[in-house]
Amino acid sequence: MLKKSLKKLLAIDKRVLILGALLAGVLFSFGTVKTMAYLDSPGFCQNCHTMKSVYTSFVDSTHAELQCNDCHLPHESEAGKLFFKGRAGMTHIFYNTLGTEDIPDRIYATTRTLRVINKNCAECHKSTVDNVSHDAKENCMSCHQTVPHGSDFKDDSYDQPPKSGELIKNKGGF
Amino acid sequence: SNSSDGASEKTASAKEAKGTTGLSKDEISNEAFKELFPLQYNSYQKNEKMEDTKYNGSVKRSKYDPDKEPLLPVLFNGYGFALEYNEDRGHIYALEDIRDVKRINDKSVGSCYTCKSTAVPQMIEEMGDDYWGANFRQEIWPKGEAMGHSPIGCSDCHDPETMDLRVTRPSFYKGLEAQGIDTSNPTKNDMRSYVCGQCHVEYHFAADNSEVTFPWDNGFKPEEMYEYYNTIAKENGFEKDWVHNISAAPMLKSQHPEYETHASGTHGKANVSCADCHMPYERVDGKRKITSHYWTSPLKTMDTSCGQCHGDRDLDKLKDRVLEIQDANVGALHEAQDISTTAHYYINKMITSGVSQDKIKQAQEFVRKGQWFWDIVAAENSSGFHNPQGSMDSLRESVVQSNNAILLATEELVKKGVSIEELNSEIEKVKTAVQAEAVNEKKKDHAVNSYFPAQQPVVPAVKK
Amino acid sequence: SNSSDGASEKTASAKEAKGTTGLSKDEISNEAFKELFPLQYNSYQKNEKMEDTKYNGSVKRSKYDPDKEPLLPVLFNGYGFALEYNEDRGHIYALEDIRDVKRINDKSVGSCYTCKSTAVPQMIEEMGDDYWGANFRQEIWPKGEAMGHSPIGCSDCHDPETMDLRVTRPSFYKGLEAQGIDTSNPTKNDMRSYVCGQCHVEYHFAADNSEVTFPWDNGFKPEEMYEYYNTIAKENGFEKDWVHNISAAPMLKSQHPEYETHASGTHGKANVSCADCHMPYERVDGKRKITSHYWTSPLKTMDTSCGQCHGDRDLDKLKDRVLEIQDANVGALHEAQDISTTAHYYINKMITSGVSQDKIKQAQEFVRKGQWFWDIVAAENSSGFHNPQGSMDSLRESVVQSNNAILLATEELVKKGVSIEELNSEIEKVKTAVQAEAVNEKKKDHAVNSYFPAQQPVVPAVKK
Ligand code: HEC
Ligand code: HEC
Ligand code: HEC
Ligand code: HEC
Ligand code: HEC
Ligand code: HEC
Ligand code: HEC
Ligand code: HEC
Ligand code: HEC
Ligand code: HEC
Ligand code: HEC
Ligand code: HEC
Ligand code: HEC
Ligand code: HEC
Ligand SMILES: [Ca+2]
Ligand SMILES: [Ca+2]
Repeated sequence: MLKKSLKKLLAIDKRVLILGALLAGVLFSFGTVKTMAYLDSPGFCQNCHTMKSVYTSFVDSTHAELQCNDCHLPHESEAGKLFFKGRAGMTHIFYNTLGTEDIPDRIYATTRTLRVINKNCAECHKSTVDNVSHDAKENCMSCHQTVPHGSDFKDDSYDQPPKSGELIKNKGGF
Repeated sequence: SNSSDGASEKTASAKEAKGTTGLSKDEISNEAFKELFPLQYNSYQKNEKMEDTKYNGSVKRSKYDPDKEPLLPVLFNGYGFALEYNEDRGHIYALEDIRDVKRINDKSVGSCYTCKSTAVPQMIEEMGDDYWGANFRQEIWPKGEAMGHSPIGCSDCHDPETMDLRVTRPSFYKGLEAQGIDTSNPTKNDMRSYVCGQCHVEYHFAADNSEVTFPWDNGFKPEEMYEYYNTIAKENGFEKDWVHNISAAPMLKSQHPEYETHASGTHGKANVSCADCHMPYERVDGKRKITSHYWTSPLKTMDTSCGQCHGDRDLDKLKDRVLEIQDANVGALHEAQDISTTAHYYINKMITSGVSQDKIKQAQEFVRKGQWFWDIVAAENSSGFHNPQGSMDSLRESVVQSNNAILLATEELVKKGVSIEELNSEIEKVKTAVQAEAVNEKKKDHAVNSYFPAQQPVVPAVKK
Repeated sequence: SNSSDGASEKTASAKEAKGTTGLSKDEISNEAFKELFPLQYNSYQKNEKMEDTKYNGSVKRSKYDPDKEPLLPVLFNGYGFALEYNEDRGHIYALEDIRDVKRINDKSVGSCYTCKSTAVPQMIEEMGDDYWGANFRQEIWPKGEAMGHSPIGCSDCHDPETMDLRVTRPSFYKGLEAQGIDTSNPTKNDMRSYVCGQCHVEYHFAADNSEVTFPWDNGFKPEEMYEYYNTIAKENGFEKDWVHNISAAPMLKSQHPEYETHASGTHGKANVSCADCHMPYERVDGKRKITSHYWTSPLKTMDTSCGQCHGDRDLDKLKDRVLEIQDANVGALHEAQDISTTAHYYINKMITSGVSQDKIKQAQEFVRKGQWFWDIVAAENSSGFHNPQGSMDSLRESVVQSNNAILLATEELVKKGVSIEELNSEIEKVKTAVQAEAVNEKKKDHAVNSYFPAQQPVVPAVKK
């Protein structure tokens, strides 16, 4: 149910989405446990076409069992999480509605995101980090380059013969 | 994994529902694709832009320019490449540039047209092997114009009905197969390089019918292709591209071996394809993503070209690294060209001093080889980036071989009482004269004089 | 995120609570660390293992072996490196190997001890600048033994009280500072290379007091260090490491420039540190993780050494790529050494044929330079991997310079009526004789004979 309505929300007219943006805060703060769970999940994030490669590389990674937001949101407190999510959500909705011209070709994790992620890695992998000084580089991903999106932008389909007609289907927009 | 809808709204309309474009399978005009694929078509139009990078880019400048390779009019003396040779630019200019270039003359053959026009596949189909040797100006060009050719266009890489990637130049699969590579089932990743490998490769014209032929039987490395030219090609009657006007050596001209160099290099060995860097995904028209069809220096689009894979690196520093690789390469290239120049003149002096034919022949083989090993790097358009170590290795081998020629010559010349000091100073004089000449096509004339007389009285048919 | 306990069981005990080990700040014995850091200590013990890779590894084999660098007894003729020169092996053998090597003689100085023993920092503290020039066998070695030295041990890289990484050899920061690098606040990533850069670097002994000195004022590249040796070092009185016994040229010996080569190479430029590859995190003792202290070829530990960063690549193919880079490097090295050998003998012939001193000197400068450019690659222990393009560039420059010597010699020799054919065949003979000799330390004796007489009657003090 919710899935469908969200998908619709994302597909409809931009002006409606501004409304959506305003609603977003409400949605987040009143969300039931279930809503929150959904909003943390790969299913939700990958709704967005811009996420294709991060999603596909994620699903066959060692971390496929996790929720996106196990990494992408701070976990110290529920309040912090909601705040961060709210801000990121607003940014997201801005870009996908009014700001489409400004969406960068290559999406990078922001410094803020990287800080958050790094903390989450260290938290889950506390035992590893504790028993060996494991912070030689700026962040975990300087070494763990393929965790969890990094198996470059080309998924397995590139290693197979192309499917006839697929270029017409993908002629613009993915 | 439930994002199947929504997609249809983004793709255009009914035509594609069937998985075909509705275009004729023989469509060769770019404009026919415009309406169906406006995003890619517009992207293609960007190929008109002209903008240089430190060593490459797309301004039509002469390769003889002081900051490029000023000794080329000496090194290609007696051949079309000493007449006019330019930096390459966008695909969109391919027809214009071949029509105008002074390397094309009344004897030029159809083969020259092979990598410039969308009309080629069909012509080959119609004419069979007669296509290759047919006269360029008399027959091929007018025919192409009449067919409505486009410069390197959609149909060169795409099947107009399905838009599937395809290889349209038969020489490519022939070349791969000669090396034992199975071409029956290429992957999507392969195709993203194969479509480029049809044209961005070293080639020669077969002796019997002028067919465009790739020298790949032994492998893609400079030494492997050289071996091919000295064995298989010779057996098939192909000995040389031209006779050098200074050393009288039977020479090879190498040409744009991007595919071969890339395949043996850092990225090729890591399975990166040409399209990954030269056709990055880009966002156009709001939020749609397409494959860029603006083929140019990726240094202009590092964010999309390199950032996908090197997102962890500061792109400015990555660019510095590229320039560092290129600086080393170009510095070494200039040194190799200088030594090669000396070798040609030493042999000229052997000839005019009456050294034995036997010794001259040995020296000529060395100078031919020395030139091959730098030319395969100079003709490659990435200034060493596609294979930093391999290109440097080739430049190293080049100086070894050129020096063999110089050494042999020195021994014989001194025996004949020739002053090496005088010889060296005469070489400096011609080099200065060539570089001082402002008109590009006249530069070559200063490379020979009464001290270094021309060795090639009959100008052979320009084939490349 | 609830795995916080358990951790405390893994870290050792009460001592660390205070953040200190309880060891004396002057502790230099590895064994003192054993109880506190058993995992690292055990890992260190692995350095005893001996196992070869294609081009490197840790079996103590002579570098003169046919598959290594068989011409070295010619190329280092007249110097200790023509007496004995071996593949390096584990840190644990450092003291044993320097004690036994025939390059050490009664005149050897303390400086030789600098990178082999944990006693060094304290000795320098006690003796000041007298340390460097003190007699190795008479003074330094007995003193070190008495102090209870370990071969390259914990205290060389760690502060025994805090276990913080530290640089204990003063030459390193002096060298960086001479290049203008700020050493006041190194990052953790820097330190993971700095601790290695204390020893794995090119050096020479200062003319005045034999102090270990790094030639880095102009930069880390071979040409920048050569420039240093031909200017700054000369001004300070250092001209050469030895006089070559065949060409009588004043030569430089280069030594293990891993740090410099890495810093200018692929990984160094990408901020990868020595420890990332040579000391990867590893799981030991159930599931505890430590930094590996087994310094060896990372080709033996690719999973941990390379896998984290190159997780997207098939590690077998990545290894093939390494070998490909090394094959190209070693092939080119052999060619450069061969040409360098020829150059030495041509100059020997110049001397015995009475060519003018002036020309001989010019040729000697060329042969010195040519040898520097291959030796800086040969002495580097990665067979080209640490910087594929840069090492190949150096080998290229080497043949350019060696050939300059040969050319100059050829001209003069032919003028003197010398038969180049005979000369070349005599060179082949000595090369064969050197390689045919089975006893390593006798090989050098076959490099000179009545045709090529020794040029260095007085054997100078072996300094390296
Ligand atoms: C195990 C932790 C983890 C999980 C789970 C995770 N991510 Fe990430 N994500 C990261 C890291 C780390 C980066 C930064 C990557 C980098 O800089 O190389 C990142 C970056 C990104 C980026 C920025 C693009 C880029 O490549 O830098 C996007 C978008 C993204 N993640 C989306 C997602 C989505 C959608 C999901 C769920 C399907 C997800 N992530 C799950 C750790 C995670
Ligand atoms: C409505 C479509 C959409 C959805 C759904 C979506 N994103 Fe994004 N995301 C975007 C766009 C557009 C950008 C680029 C904007 C930018 O660069 O800041 C982006 C950028 C990012 C970035 C990189 C910028 C940063 O903040 O570091 C991360 C990480 C990311 N998204 C994670 C997620 C996660 C996790 C989810 C699921 C909870 C998610 N996204 C859901 C559209 C979406
Ligand atoms: C919510 C918890 C959680 C977070 C956050 C998390 N991980 Fe993990 N990680 C796991 C689990 C669970 C596994 C699987 C363990 C197993 O299979 O043994 C794992 C496995 C790994 C492994 C070993 C397998 C491999 O892929 O090499 C690495 C390395 C790793 N994680 C790194 C990271 C890094 C880096 C981050 C941050 C970008 C991170 N993790 C974030 C839970 C997490
Ligand atoms: C300097 C490189 C480097 C950095 C930085 C780094 N790691 Fe690792 N990590 C490694 C290596 C190497 C291994 C493989 C060890 C093995 O397989 O035994 C590893 C293994 C792991 C594993 C595998 C599970 C295990 O315990 O064996 C986890 C989890 C992990 N790292 C988490 C992290 C986290 C979290 C960070 C950031 C705080 C991080 N790493 C930073 C190099 C690094
Ligand atoms: C990893 C990225 C990468 C890959 C893969 C790659 N190239 Fe390049 N290419 C470059 C860079 C960088 C340059 C140098 C551009 C410059 O100097 O401005 C370049 C230059 C060129 C040029 C000259 C461009 C100009 O400005 O004149 C051509 C042509 C070219 N490449 C063709 C190819 C072909 C064909 C392939 C595949 C066989 C290929 N490249 C693979 C990055 C790449
Ligand atoms: C030199 C080769 C070449 C030429 C010429 C060329 N294309 Fe492409 N095209 C490609 C490659 C490579 C792809 C990426 C295919 C893949 O990844 O499977 C592509 C992809 C496409 C796609 C699929 C959607 C996308 O953006 O990825 C369309 C549509 C397309 N091209 C249309 C055109 C049109 C229209 C023209 C003429 C104006 C054209 N192409 C000319 C090589 C070419
Ligand atoms: C049908 C032949 C053909 C095919 C196929 C082809 N090229 Fe080209 N390419 C050329 C020619 C010819 C030129 C030079 C045009 C000129 O200078 O007039 C060129 C020029 C270029 C340039 C130089 C542009 C500049 O700015 O200097 C790049 C980059 C390039 N091609 C990349 C590619 C890539 C990548 C592919 C495959 C996706 C490809 N080409 C496929 C024939 C081809
Ligand atoms: C599809 C992925 C991909 C793309 C796109 C890509 N690279 Fe790479 N690059 C690699 C891989 C893979 C390697 C080899 C090392 C490795 O496995 O990480 C590499 C290596 C390199 C190196 C190291 C070579 C050296 O000698 O220092 C440089 C520099 C580099 N790339 C620059 C670039 C630049 C510049 C671009 C864009 C023009 C680019 N790359 C585009 C994947 C890519
Ligand atoms: C196998 C494909 C192929 C054949 C055959 C071929 N070319 Fe090209 N041509 C290219 C490619 C690729 C480029 C762009 C790369 C470059 O210029 O190095 C190019 C560039 C050019 C250019 C623009 C740059 C310059 O060199 O001034 C001209 C003009 C040209 N070709 C003329 C010719 C002529 C004349 C012949 C016949 C003798 C010929 N070509 C045969 C592939 C080919
Ligand atoms: C990216 C990985 C990497 C980095 C970083 C690196 N090395 Fe290496 N190193 C190698 C490889 C691979 C070899 C070749 C081993 C072989 O041939 O068996 C090697 C070889 C060596 C050897 C010879 C080993 C033997 O088997 O004899 C030494 C000594 C060495 N490196 C020291 C260093 C030092 C010091 C640094 C930093 C200044 C460094 N390395 C940085 C990968 C690396
Ligand atoms: C040649 C340099 C060197 C020597 C010798 C050395 N270490 Fe280390 N050690 C390191 C480096 C580098 C690290 C990683 C530190 C970092 O990443 O900040 C390290 C880390 C450690 C750590 C921290 C925990 C871990 O595993 O990362 C301990 C404990 C340690 N070493 C003990 C020893 C002991 C005990 C010895 C003697 C047996 C020793 N070390 C000898 C360089 C050295
Ligand atoms: C105090 C001097 C010193 C320091 C510090 C030092 N090394 Fe060494 N290293 C040596 C010496 C001496 C040898 C050769 C020992 C022998 O052959 O007897 C050696 C040998 C090696 C070898 C060759 C082992 C083999 O199997 O052939 C490697 C690899 C190596 N070191 C890497 C490193 C790395 C990485 C560091 C820093 C983390 C480092 N070293 C720090 C002096 C040092
Ligand atoms: C801490 C990260 C890290 C480690 C560890 C590492 N690499 Fe790399 N490697 C890189 C980076 C970064 C590059 C440069 C290209 C890029 O940015 O991806 C690179 C480039 C390369 C290349 C491309 C150079 C070429 O000319 O083909 C090869 C090969 C390579 N690495 C092999 C190895 C091997 C083998 C090891 C282990 C012995 C290793 N690497 C360890 C990060 C690393
Ligand atoms: C600046 C540090 C440094 C100085 C000073 C130094 N060495 Fe070394 N030594 C090393 C390193 C690093 C290695 C391992 C790498 C190699 O062998 O190339 C090594 C290896 C050795 C080896 C084992 C391999 C071989 O060459 O047979 C011997 C023996 C040796 N050194 C003797 C000496 C002598 C004798 C002197 C003085 C003339 C000396 N060392 C001065 C750093 C140094
Ligand atoms: Ca160009
Ligand atoms: Ca070794």
